[in-house]
Amino acid sequence: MSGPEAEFTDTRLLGSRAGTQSWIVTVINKVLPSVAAALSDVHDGATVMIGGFGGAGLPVALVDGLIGQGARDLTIVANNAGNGELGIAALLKAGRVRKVICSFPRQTDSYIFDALYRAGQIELELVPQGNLAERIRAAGAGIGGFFTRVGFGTDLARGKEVREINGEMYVFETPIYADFALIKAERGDRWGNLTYRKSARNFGPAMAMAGAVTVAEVRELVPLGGIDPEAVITPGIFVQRVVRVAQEAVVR
Amino acid sequence: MSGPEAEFTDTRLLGSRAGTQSWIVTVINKVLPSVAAALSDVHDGATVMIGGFGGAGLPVALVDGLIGQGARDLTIVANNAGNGELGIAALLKAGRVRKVICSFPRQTDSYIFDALYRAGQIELELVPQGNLAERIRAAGAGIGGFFTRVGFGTDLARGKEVREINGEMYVFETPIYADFALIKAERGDRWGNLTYRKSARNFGPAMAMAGAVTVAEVRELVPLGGIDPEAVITPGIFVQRVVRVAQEAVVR
Amino acid sequence: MTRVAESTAWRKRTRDEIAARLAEDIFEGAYVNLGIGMPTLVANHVPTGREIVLQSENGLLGMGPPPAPGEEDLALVNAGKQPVTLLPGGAYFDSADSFAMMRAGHLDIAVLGAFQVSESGDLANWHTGRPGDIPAVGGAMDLAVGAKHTWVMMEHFTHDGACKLVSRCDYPLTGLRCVNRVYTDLAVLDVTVGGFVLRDAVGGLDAESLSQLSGVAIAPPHR
Amino acid sequence: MTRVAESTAWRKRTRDEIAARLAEDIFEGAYVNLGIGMPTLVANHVPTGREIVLQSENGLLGMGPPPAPGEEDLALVNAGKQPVTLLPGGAYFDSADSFAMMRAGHLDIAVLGAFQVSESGDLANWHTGRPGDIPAVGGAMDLAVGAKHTWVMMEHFTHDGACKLVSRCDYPLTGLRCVNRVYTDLAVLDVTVGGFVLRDAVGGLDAESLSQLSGVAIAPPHR
Repeated sequence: MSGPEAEFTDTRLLGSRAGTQSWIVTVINKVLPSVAAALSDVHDGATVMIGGFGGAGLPVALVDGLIGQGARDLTIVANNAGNGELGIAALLKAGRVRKVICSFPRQTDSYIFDALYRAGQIELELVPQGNLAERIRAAGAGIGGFFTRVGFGTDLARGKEVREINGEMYVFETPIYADFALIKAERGDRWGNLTYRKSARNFGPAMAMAGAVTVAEVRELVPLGGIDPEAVITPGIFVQRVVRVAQEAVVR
Repeated sequence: MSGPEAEFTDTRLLGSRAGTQSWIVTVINKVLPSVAAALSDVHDGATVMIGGFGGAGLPVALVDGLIGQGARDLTIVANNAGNGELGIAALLKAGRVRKVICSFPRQTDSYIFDALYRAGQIELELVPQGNLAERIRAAGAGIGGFFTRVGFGTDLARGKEVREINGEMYVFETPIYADFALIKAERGDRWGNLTYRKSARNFGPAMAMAGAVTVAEVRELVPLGGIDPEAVITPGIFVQRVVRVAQEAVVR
Repeated sequence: MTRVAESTAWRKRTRDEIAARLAEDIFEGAYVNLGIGMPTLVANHVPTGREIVLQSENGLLGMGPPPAPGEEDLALVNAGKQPVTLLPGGAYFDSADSFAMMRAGHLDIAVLGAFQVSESGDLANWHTGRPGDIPAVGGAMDLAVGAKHTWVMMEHFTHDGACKLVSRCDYPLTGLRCVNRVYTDLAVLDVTVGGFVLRDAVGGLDAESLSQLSGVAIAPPHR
Repeated sequence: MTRVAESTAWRKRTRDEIAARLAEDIFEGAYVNLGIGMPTLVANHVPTGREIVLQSENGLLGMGPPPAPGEEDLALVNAGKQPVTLLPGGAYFDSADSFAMMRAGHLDIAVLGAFQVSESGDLANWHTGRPGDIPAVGGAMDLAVGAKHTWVMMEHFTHDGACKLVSRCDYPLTGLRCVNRVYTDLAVLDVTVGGFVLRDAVGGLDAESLSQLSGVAIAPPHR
């Protein structure tokens, strides 16, 4: 191996302090050498969150890796349900997905999802986008459920518990947990600290909190301390695995 | 007026675009010239959040301003209940506070609160710190209430609704709203965007969301665009008033 | 539903004219979310020199105009996934924070398109309800009930002549009693506890004639 | 409560020795919150070369040692409001995010002091319950039930000789069934569904003698 990963993955011998003898230091290292290594244990039936708002923030390399990895019967939690033939659409086309939990499956060229849905070959749980974000955060924050005004009196709240609070009607919503959260970040370090790029941040931070195993593909790996501690958006405690993805795949 | 505030407060004539004649532009300007101006409308009986964890992040100038302003019968929401003779302790000593909602009133020199509490002259709602933060955030995020495991079976959950969720026992907690949130930030601009300094960030961001009127004292005012949009911690939408406080008052 | 002939005596407002009429009413300093579709036009008509702040559900405040050709950044898009820019003073944040500001009344105005608006302020804009149509809601329900003011911008009639102002929505609802004002190609109406109240209409129309055309009660402007 | 004489045949562990014994058990890469008071000592005893990450409830990950004299920053303190430093790789965040990580099992280990720990794992550490005492809870309840593992570090007996391991707490509770392990000056014990189980004790003590001293059932180590 060569390139930036080597710095993070090839050694646990960190050298010596000035004036002392060298010793072995075991260090926290969440950087994995490949997408395949980062996804090797995704099991059939897993719930997998996938970041992104359309193509912005979509972890393209991880989604491709998930297709290659082969896990089936997945529940996907994402804002959209894919478009064209790449990304989430390709995962759907490969027949790996049992259910999608999302806010906006209908897009200009979401024909793969559309066809599966019309054929009754995929289950859809449609969630208002704010409820989606808040339910994901709830899972990551230890909240057992919460009341929101959003959705009250609509088809999307049908069958849900309602409650009047201070004269307004609220609906009870529950956390959405995930076995894996796959997200895309801009910069990462070996502790898993992340920054994002512009509006590609979107669902990344909340999904990182909710995933039992959060895998981040990053454009750039930096040494520890290479991210300003004031500007860390996702602290490393929420991230279990980091993979550098050199190529910027383009998916709209 | 002179100094940095002038840039933000003295004019609504912003000059001309190159090649065109000048015109009057009304601009959003949340910067006020003084603490007194920023607090003029705090009413008797108001609920006032005050940021800070001990002295870190405590908006000393705003608390002093509140004492000078004279509002009475206040409910204070803060992590602590003051210590020594300054800050929140001075507000308490001045007899302005009816009730404190906080997680940790007992400190090494919290004798002013202690005496009032023992004399039955102040009401205390003691809240686990995470419930305090989450209840404040709930108010700012439109959540009508939420279930948490924290506090179940303890005196601090006495009388509260409980519910079993997935085999675990949860307690129902409600939002804490405030008429005013007084917080301290490091850097601010005329739109109210804020950054914080190190662990002085603590309750500032959540309180900014929960306050009907959020007033931030900042160490430094910068022109619009002077804060990296990736590093804004509190977006201006949550902030109604900004005051520059030149002197760094020291309260432990 | 009341159906009307396409030919009329009054001149309908164009989409840009509706946008301009609505933009007039956006007050100085307002935080505004413009929904996908027609509402997006409003950004082009904000009166010169009036500073407002546009929010986009995907995590932007201070959204600016589309970039120059070649300057597009796939990581900087609006709710319609079109490339945009960020103004000085803008900020990025995550979806949970974005919807917190949308859902708790921090936004002053949400401008949304609609299939139907009822006289009690119910909004239908997310799903036709037709079998086979793919439902998609996005942030519509959050905006409808979350913003301080929910303004609808839409054509007065559907392509086949049905009035979109109704006494009761028959499309699936987005939110109950959430619309405060409606801007159409014929009129601007407030939605009050007493139903639709006209603010202004295109030349030749008054509350009575508009009410007759629309098939719902529309009260004359309050003086 | 069982009371014992202060003079004993076995040598008690010092506070630093308890801290060192506990630090031995903190695994590589653990995210750890050290409560106010005695638990703070643990930071001084993490084995050389073992990298762990300390969290502080007031919004720090990657907390480092106290600064050199004169380098203190009032904006960079720990949960006890004492000046600290931040290590490379550290991060600042707000209280809501901080408690999210504490309350949802993201922290591996919370180390807390205690007045009492019951054989079912109930913890009492926030309030004496005495009239006139000012109650203060801080983050204790959040940590007790939120961390993956809650370890208590305390003296085995109170100053007046009462054992702090009890069958049932009589101080106000911090959390129910939340303590996984207890480190005292006499022993290390797991708290299991079957009650206290000894892991190791200072020389001269076995489960039986410790149980007798403590007045609660303590099972011998599982082999």
